[in-house]
Amino acid sequence: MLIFEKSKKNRVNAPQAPLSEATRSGIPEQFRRKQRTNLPEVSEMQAVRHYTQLSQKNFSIDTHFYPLGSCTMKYNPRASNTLSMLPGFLGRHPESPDNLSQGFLACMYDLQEILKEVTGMKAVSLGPMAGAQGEFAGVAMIRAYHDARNDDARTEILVPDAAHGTNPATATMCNYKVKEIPTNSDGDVDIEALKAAVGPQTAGIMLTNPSTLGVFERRIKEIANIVHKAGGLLYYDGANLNAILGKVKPGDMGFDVIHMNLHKTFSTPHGGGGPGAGPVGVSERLEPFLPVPLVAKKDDEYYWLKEKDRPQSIGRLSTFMGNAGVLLRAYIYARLLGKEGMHRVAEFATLNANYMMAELKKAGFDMAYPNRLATHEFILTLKKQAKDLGVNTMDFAKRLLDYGFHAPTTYFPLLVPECLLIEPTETEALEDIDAFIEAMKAIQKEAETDAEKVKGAPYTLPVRKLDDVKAAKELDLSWKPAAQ
Amino acid sequence: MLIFEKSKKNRVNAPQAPLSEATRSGIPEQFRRKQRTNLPEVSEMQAVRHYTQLSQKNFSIDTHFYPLGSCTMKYNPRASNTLSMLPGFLGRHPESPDNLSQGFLACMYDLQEILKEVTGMKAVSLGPMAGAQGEFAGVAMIRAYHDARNDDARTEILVPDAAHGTNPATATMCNYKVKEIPTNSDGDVDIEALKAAVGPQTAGIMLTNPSTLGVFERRIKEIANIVHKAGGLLYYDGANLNAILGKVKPGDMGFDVIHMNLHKTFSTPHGGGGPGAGPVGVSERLEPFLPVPLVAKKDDEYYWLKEKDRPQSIGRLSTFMGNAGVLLRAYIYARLLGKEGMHRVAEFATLNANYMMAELKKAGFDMAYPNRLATHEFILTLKKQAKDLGVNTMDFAKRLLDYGFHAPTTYFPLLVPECLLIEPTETEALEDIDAFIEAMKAIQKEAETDAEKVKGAPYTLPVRKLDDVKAAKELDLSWKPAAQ
Amino acid sequence: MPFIPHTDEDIQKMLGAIGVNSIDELFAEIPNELRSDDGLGNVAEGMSEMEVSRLMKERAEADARTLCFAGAGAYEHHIPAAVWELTTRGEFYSAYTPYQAEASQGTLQLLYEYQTMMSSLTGMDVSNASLYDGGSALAEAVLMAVRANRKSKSRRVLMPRTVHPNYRRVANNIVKNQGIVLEELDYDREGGFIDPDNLPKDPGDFAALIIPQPNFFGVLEEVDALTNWAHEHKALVIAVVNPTSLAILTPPGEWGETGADIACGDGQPLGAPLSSGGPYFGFMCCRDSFVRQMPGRIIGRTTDLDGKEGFALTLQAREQHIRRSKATSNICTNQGLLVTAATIYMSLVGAQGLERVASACHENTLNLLDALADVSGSNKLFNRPLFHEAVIQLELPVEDVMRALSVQGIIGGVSLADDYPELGNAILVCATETKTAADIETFIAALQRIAKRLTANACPVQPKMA
Amino acid sequence: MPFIPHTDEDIQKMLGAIGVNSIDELFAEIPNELRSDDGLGNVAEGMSEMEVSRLMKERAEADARTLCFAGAGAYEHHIPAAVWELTTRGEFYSAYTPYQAEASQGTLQLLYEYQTMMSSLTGMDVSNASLYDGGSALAEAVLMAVRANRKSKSRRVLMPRTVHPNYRRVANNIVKNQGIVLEELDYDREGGFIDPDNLPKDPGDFAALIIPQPNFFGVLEEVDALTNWAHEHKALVIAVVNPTSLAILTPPGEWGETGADIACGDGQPLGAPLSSGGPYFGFMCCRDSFVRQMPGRIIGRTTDLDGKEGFALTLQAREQHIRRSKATSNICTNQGLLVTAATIYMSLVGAQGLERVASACHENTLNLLDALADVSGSNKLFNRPLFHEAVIQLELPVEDVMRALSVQGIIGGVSLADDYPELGNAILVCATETKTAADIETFIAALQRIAKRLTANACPVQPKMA
Ligand SMILES: Cc1ncc(COP(=O)(O)O)c(C=O)c1O
Ligand SMILES: Cc1ncc(COP(=O)(O)O)c(C=O)c1O
Repeated sequence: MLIFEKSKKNRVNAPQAPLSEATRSGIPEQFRRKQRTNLPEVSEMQAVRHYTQLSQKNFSIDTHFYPLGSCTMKYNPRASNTLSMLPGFLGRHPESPDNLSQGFLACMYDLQEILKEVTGMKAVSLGPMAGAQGEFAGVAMIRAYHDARNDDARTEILVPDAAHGTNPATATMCNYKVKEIPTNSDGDVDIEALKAAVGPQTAGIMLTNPSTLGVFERRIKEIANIVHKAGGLLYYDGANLNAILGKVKPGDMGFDVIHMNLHKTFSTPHGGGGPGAGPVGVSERLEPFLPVPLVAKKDDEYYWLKEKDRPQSIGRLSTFMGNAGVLLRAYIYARLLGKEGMHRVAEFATLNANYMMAELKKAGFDMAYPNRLATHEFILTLKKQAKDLGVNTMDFAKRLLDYGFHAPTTYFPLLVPECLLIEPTETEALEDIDAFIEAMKAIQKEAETDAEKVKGAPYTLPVRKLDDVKAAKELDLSWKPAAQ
Repeated sequence: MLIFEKSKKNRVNAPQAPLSEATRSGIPEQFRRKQRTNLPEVSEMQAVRHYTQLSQKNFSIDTHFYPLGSCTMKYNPRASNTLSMLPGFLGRHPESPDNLSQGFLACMYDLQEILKEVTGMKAVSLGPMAGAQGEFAGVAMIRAYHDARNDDARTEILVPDAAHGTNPATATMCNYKVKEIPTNSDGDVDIEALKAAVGPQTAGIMLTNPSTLGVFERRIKEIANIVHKAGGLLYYDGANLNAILGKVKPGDMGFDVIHMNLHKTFSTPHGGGGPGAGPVGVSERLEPFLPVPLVAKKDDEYYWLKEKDRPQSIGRLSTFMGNAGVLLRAYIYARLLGKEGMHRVAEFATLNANYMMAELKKAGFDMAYPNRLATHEFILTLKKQAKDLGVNTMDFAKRLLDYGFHAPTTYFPLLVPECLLIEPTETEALEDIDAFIEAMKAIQKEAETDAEKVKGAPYTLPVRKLDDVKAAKELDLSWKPAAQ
Repeated sequence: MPFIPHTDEDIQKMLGAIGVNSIDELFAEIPNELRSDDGLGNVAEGMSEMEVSRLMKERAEADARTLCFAGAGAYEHHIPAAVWELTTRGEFYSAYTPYQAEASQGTLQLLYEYQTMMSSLTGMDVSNASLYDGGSALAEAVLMAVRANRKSKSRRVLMPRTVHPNYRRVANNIVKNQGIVLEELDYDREGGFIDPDNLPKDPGDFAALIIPQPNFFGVLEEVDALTNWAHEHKALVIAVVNPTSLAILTPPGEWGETGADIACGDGQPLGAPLSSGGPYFGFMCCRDSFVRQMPGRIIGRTTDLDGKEGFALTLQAREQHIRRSKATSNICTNQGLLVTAATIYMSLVGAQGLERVASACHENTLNLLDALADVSGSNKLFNRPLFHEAVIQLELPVEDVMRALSVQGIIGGVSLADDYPELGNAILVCATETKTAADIETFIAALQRIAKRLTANACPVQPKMA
Repeated sequence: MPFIPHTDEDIQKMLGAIGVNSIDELFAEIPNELRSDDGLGNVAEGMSEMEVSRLMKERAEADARTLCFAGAGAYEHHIPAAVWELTTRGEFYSAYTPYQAEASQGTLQLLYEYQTMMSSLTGMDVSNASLYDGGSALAEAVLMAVRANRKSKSRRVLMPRTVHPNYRRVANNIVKNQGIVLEELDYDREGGFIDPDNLPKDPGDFAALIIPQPNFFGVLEEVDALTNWAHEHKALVIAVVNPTSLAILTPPGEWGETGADIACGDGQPLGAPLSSGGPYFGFMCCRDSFVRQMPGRIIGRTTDLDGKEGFALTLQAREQHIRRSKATSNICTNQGLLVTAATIYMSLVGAQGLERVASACHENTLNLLDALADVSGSNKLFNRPLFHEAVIQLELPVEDVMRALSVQGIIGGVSLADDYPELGNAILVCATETKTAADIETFIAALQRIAKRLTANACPVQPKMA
C-alpha cells in the first residue's frame, strides 16, 4: 500500500511544522500556488510504521550477505554514521567562514593526505560526488591538459571492452569519441590491438586495474608506456581499490589520474543507491587542473582553495563541497583501519574471493578465467547451465534470493556470457561464504532435477519475479489520485 | 541461530575495546578469573546482522497495531528518543554537582509540576522505576503514615478482585494481608461487600479507576468516604491514566496516593519489557513520606532534596534517580502535547475504544459489560465461542497475529472468563481499527467453518505455537557450549 | 582484526583449499616492482572506536554553536527526529542500488512515492530518482534540453545572472565540454530580476531558457512572462526551484501558458541537514514526452508473476550501463539515502505542514528585514516581492563585518562581493523557521555594536572616550 | 492534531456508529462534580517539535562538557556506536513485554542470549531477564535469600559497610517492611575490607551474607574466605559485583568451596550511558536449585508445533500476574531495553574485548593514583589490592575542593564525607578507559591550583603578593 493510500484530507501531523499559521505574507496572489500538493496527510505514527515496514522489505549488508561484484558491499561501520552525524558537523553551513570551520577542514585535509598516500598520486580533490563524477573530473582534466598545450588533435578516449558503462559515458560527456579495445582470452588488454589503436588522436585511456573481469592487468607498465609514448594520458578507474589497498599504488603503475569510490573501498554506505564520493587524485602534470574546492593548511590553520586561487582548475562540479558527510564517513573509517588495517582489507578481500572461486570450481562451476588468480572478485559463467538445462544466470540469481543471499552482479561485464561477478569482500566470515557455496550447489542440483522451480524463483520475497517489460511499456511512474 | 553459534574462538572485534593490552595489573593471581567467559566472539558486522535480523522478528508499535489492554501501546514520538539522548543528558553522571546539572534538574522539576497538575495531588516524586515500584512506594507511604501515628492495628489492604497482580503482590511486599473485594455485575466495586470488609484493621484500599474492567468506577466518592471513615487511605493505581487525562483528577476523587505509569500514558517506549517510570503523587498528609530524591527550586536555581532534607521520607528506592532517561522522554512528550493535547489524549482514546466496542458488538461479539461505556479500553468475552465452537481466546489471539495484529490482552482480568481486554489508544487511525474489526469478523467466520485452522494458528510468524509446558518442565534457560 | 572475522584456523583452511601457502601468494600476478607493501608510511596507525570518537567529537565541537543567517542554496530547517532515525535503519542505509528488484521493494516503493511527491510539488508529469545536487542537476537539465529540443539545434542556452553563481559555474564546467554555451542574461538593478520587458527582441536561435524561482536574491521572477517568451521562441524552459517554496508558489508545471518543460533544483531543504554542503540531492522533473531524455534512474510500478503490484527500475536503456557511450548521462550512483530522508520528511510534514514551513520561513525573513531596517547603514536592495531570502547593502566593508560577526559565532549571511561586485557591500540574508525573535535580536545587536566599532575605528580622529 | 490521526469526518462517523452526539457524552459515567475539564491550567500549551528540540538542546548543553572522575556505581565507558543504533530500532524500542511469544521471538531470543551471557560472566547457573537497578536488585536478592534458605529461618542478613551506601539504603527501605534486618559489618580501617579474621566467632543464626566485589571503595574482598565462612554458618552468600570486573576477576560462582548462591549488581557498565543514574538495569543470577525463588522474568528455550526451536517466558507461576499476593516479587515491567543494549554491547566487545576494557580501566585508575601521589595533601587510603576505583584522603575540606573543581567542569570524584565521616576528607575516584593521560593531567593541574589557592586563603596572614 502506498503512503498516499494511507493519506486522508486534512490530517495534520501538527508537531512537525510550526503550530500556527504565519500571519504575514507579502507574496502577491499571482505568484501563489492555487492547489495544494498531493503530499501525504498521515500521522507521525502512520509515517513511521509505513517506512519501517518498507525498510524490512530490503536486503542489505546489515541483514544479508551481498556479494555484488564491482560494488564492494562490505560492512559499513556504525561509528562512521554516528560520528559523521555529530551536531557540529550536521549544523555547519557550507558558507561558514574558515575560522568557524577548523574541525571540519582538518578532517578534509587529513583525508586528502591519506588518499594521496593510498593512491600514490601527487594531489587529491575530494569534491566529486560519485565514481562517475570522479571520472568526469578526470577526463575533463585530461581535456584541460591537452587544451592547455594547444594539442587539439586528441579526440579519442580508449576504453577496454570490459569497462564499466560509466567509462564510455563519461568520455562522451567530455566530447571524446570512444574507441573500444578488446580483451584477450586471459582477461588482459589485447596489447597488439592497443598498439594499433593509439595515435596522435589519443587523448587517453581509461583502465580499471584490477579490471572488472576480476583479474590484475599484468602488463600495465607496458600499456602505460604505449599510451604515454603516443602522448595520451592514463586514467585509472579506482572504483575497485579494495583489492590493492596498500599493496600497489596506481601512481606507481604510471597513471596520471584516478578516481576512487569511497562508497566502496572506504566503506561508506550505499544508501539504496547513493550517496557516494568520488575523489580524484592526479600526478604532477595534472595538478593545476584539479577541481575546486581544495583544503590547504598553513601554520596549523586550514583554509579553502577556490576558483580564484586555482586559475587553471576545471572548476567546481558541485554547488558546495561535494558529499561532505560521505567524506567524513570515509575519513572515520580510514582512521579506524589505519595503515595496517588497509593492508588487511586487500589481503582478506583477496583471500575470500580466491577461496570462493576455488570451492566453486571444485563444485563444478565454470570460471571465466580459470587460470588466473582472483583479485577481490571473480567471474563465473553459467553458459553451460543455460544451454544444457535452460536455467540461466538470472534464474540462479533470483533463486539465490530465496536462499537468503543477495545475488552477485549479473550479466556484467558484458563480454562474458551468462556471467556472475562475485565479490565477497573481506568482512564476510568463512561460515557465510561456505553457506553461499552450499546454496550454489543446491541450486545447481535443483536446476538439474527441477529446472522449472529455479526458473519460477523467487518464492519467499515480498513479490515474485517482476515484469520488467510491462514496467517499461506501460509506464507508471507516479501515483495519481483517483478522480474525485 | 544463537549468537553463540556464530562465535569462533579468538575472533576479536578489535575497534570496540582498547587496541592494546593493559601493561599494569596489580591484581594478585588469587583474585583473577581462570577461564575466559563464553561471551560471543563475532565481528561487528556479525553482531549487527544478528540483532538486526532478530529485531525483525518482533511485532511492535512501529510496525503493528498493538491493542494490548491495560498496556496503552500508543505511538512513542521519535523526538522523545532523540532529544532524551542528547550528549549532555547521556553524559551526566548521577553524582554530578547541582551547578553542573541545572539543565537536567529543570526538566525534572517541570515534570514534577506537570504531574502534580495532571493528578491533582499535592506533591510528586519521580524516583520509582516502574508501576510496581510506584505501588510499593505508595503502600510503603501508607504504612509509614500509620506508623507515624502509632496506629499499628492496620494490617490489611483491600484490593478489588479485578486488580492487576502487582497490587496484591505489592501489599505483600509491604507486609500487609490482602483482602479481596468482589465486583458487581456492572463492573463496579460491590459497595456492600466493601462496607463489610473495612474496619480498624484496614490500612487502605488499592483501586484503579477506570478499572481494569475498562469502566469508570462511578461511586468512587462513596468508596472514598467509606474507607476514609474507617481510617484507611486510598491508593490509586494510575497505570491507566490515559482515559482521564485532563478529564478528572485522582486528587479530586479523594485519593491519598497515586502512581503513574509514564511508559503508558506519557508514551515512553516499552522497550520489549521496560524500562518504565512510576512516579508517585500524594495528598498533603502523605507528603513528608515521599521517596527521595526530589527536585526543588529557589531563586531560579534547582537543587536536590535527599535523605537529610526529608527525615520522614520512606527513603530512596533506586541507587540514584530512578529511570532518569525515561523521565526525560515523558517530559518531552508532555511539552509536545501541552494541556490541550492531554485532553485530546483522553478524548480520542475513549472515542476509539467506544467505536471499536460498538462495531464489535454489532458484529455479534459479546461484551463483558455491555451496558457500560468503554473508557480507553473494554472487555470482550469469547465464552460462547469457546463453548460452542471449541475455539478459545488464545486461539483467537494467535490467529490475529496471522492477520497482522498484535493480540489484545488475554485472560486478564481474571474474573471475566475467556476475555480479551482491548485498548486501541488514541494514536490509531480509523482505518486500522476497522481493519482489526474485519479481522475479528473473519476469524469468527473461520471458527464457525474451520475451527482447526484457527486452533493451529499462527502460521505466518517465525515460529508456530510454542510449547509452554515443555518450556517450564524441561528448563533450558541458557545455552551451553558443546562439550569439547 | 577490525571488521575482519577470520581466525587463524579459518585462514589456514582457506589457504589450503586454494592451494597456496600464504595470502601473499595471492598477489603473485602483481609485478614485483609495483608492489608497495610498506608503502603507507604517511597513514597513521589504526585507532579504536573510542579514540576516533574522541577525535571527531573534538572536531565537531570546534565548529558547533553558530547562529546562522546564511541561506544561498543551503537552508537550515527543522528536521523531524523520525526522519534520520528511519533513514539510517540498516535496511535503507546499507543496501545497494535496487538491482534485484524483488529484494529491494522497500527502497523501490519509497522511490516511486518520492517520484510522485516531486511530480506533485513541481506540477510536472514525471520525476527521476535523483541526481547529485542542485548545481549538477542544472547541468544535466541543460544537456537534456539541448538533446530534447526538437525545434532547435542550437547549443545556446540563456542563463540569467539571477541564478545561483555556483550553479552557473557547475553547469558551465560540465556542459562546456560538449560545446554548449551558457549565455548570461543580466538582471534589472532595481528589481533584482529578469525584466521581461527588457528581454532581447530578437534573441536568435536558442535551445532553452533557465528560470530560477525564487532567484538567488530571493526575488520572485515573472515566471509566466518568461516562460511564454521562451516558448514563443521555440526554446524549452528549465525551472530551477526551491522545493519548500513550491508549497506556496506556483509550480513550474503551471508557469505561463503551457508550463515549464524541465524542473530541477536541490532537494536539501527536504530533510537534509546543512552538513557542509552535502550530501544533498538534485531533483529533476519533466514532461511525459521528455522522459526518455531524462538522466538518472527511474522507478516504475509493475506486477509480478502472480499479478501482484511491485516496483522496479525502468527505462534503463537510457542509462550508461546499457547504452554506454550513448547514454543520457554517465550518472550511476545517485543520492538515494537523501531521497529516502526527503520522502520521509515530506510524509511527516505533509501537504499542510510544508506550507507552514514555507510561510514561517518567509515570515521570519520579513521579520529580519524589519529589524535590519532599523540598523543604520544597512539597506534592503530590490523592490520586488521575495521569498525567504533578501539582499542587504551595508555601508561598511562586507568582509570586515562578516569577520567581526564570525568571532561572535554569527554567520551574518553570504557576501556577494565576489559574484556581484556591482552591488557594493552586499550580503544575502535568510532566516528560516528555525530562527527565533531572540536570535534575530542577537544578530541585530551584534551588527549594531560592530557597526559602531568599525565606524569608530575608521574615524580619522579617534574619539577621546571609549 | 499531535499524534492523533482523526479527521473531522472520522470523528463524525465514529460518533454515529457509537450512537452519541459528541465525544463528551462518552465521559457521561464520570460524576459531574469530579470533572475537571479546564483543570490543567498550570500545564503550558503544546509546542512544536522544533520548539521542544530547542529547549532540550539548551538544557542538555547546560550540563555538557564535564570531565568526570566519579564512579561510585556509575561508570563512563565507551559504548560502541552500533549498540544504541540497534537498540533504538523501533522493533526493539516500541515492543511490549513478549506476552505473545510467537510475535516476539526477536526480544525473546535476545533475552535468552542475555541470560547465557550473564550466567557465563557470573559463573552462576541461571540468570533472570533483569530487575530495575543494582540497589533494588540487592533488595530482591535479600528477600530471595531469606525465602530460599531452607536451613535458616532467620530474618537477619549481614551487610558489610563496604557495600555501596545507596545500595544499603535501597535494600533496607525495601526489605524492612517485611521485618528483615540488615546488620552492618564494619570494615577494617587499614585495608578498607571485611577482614575474615575479624568476623564474629559466634554470629548467631543469619540467613545470608552479602559480599561486594570489588567493594564500594574499589578494594578487593577476601571473597573465598567470606563465602566459606557464611556457608559454614548455613547462611547463603549474595554476591554484589560489577559486571565489567568479572571479565578478569573470579566469578561469584567460583568463590570459596562451592560458590556464591546469588549474584546481583547493576548492569550499567554494559552499554548503558551514565544518563543521570538511569535507566540502568539490575541483574540477578543464582544456582539452579533456587530458580523458582528468583524474582523477575525468565526466558526458556522450547519448541513449536512443528518441533522448531523457539523462546518463551517461562516459570511464570512465580510472578505477580499469576501468583498475585504470593508472588516472589511485585516486579512486572523491568529494564528490557537496557538488557537489549547490554546484550549487543557484550556481543560487540566479546570475551576478549571485555577483558581489555576491564584491564584498561584498572590501569587508568592506577595511572590516576600515581599522579595523585604527587599532589601534596592527597593521600591514598587502604593498602589492599583494588579494581578500578580508590579512596583518596585530602588535607583540605572536600566540599570546597569539589566545588572549586566543578566550576572548571571537573567532577573530581564522589565525596565520602556523609557516608564515611570516619575517613575524614575522603573522595572516591575512578578513571575508566575513557580517560586519557591529558585528562588526568588536567585534573591534577586543577587540583594543584585549587590546593594552592585554598591553602593560601585559609592562611591567617594573607601573603602580600598573589
Ligand atoms: C568499475 C566501476 N567504475 C565506475 C563506477 C561508477 O561509480 P559510481 O556508481 O559511484 O558513479 C562503478 C560503480 O558502479 C564501477 O564498478
Ligand atoms: C493496572 C496496572 N497496574 C500496575 C501495572 C504495573 O506497572 P509496571 O508494569 O510498570 O510495573 C500495570 C502494568 O502492567 C497495570 O496495567
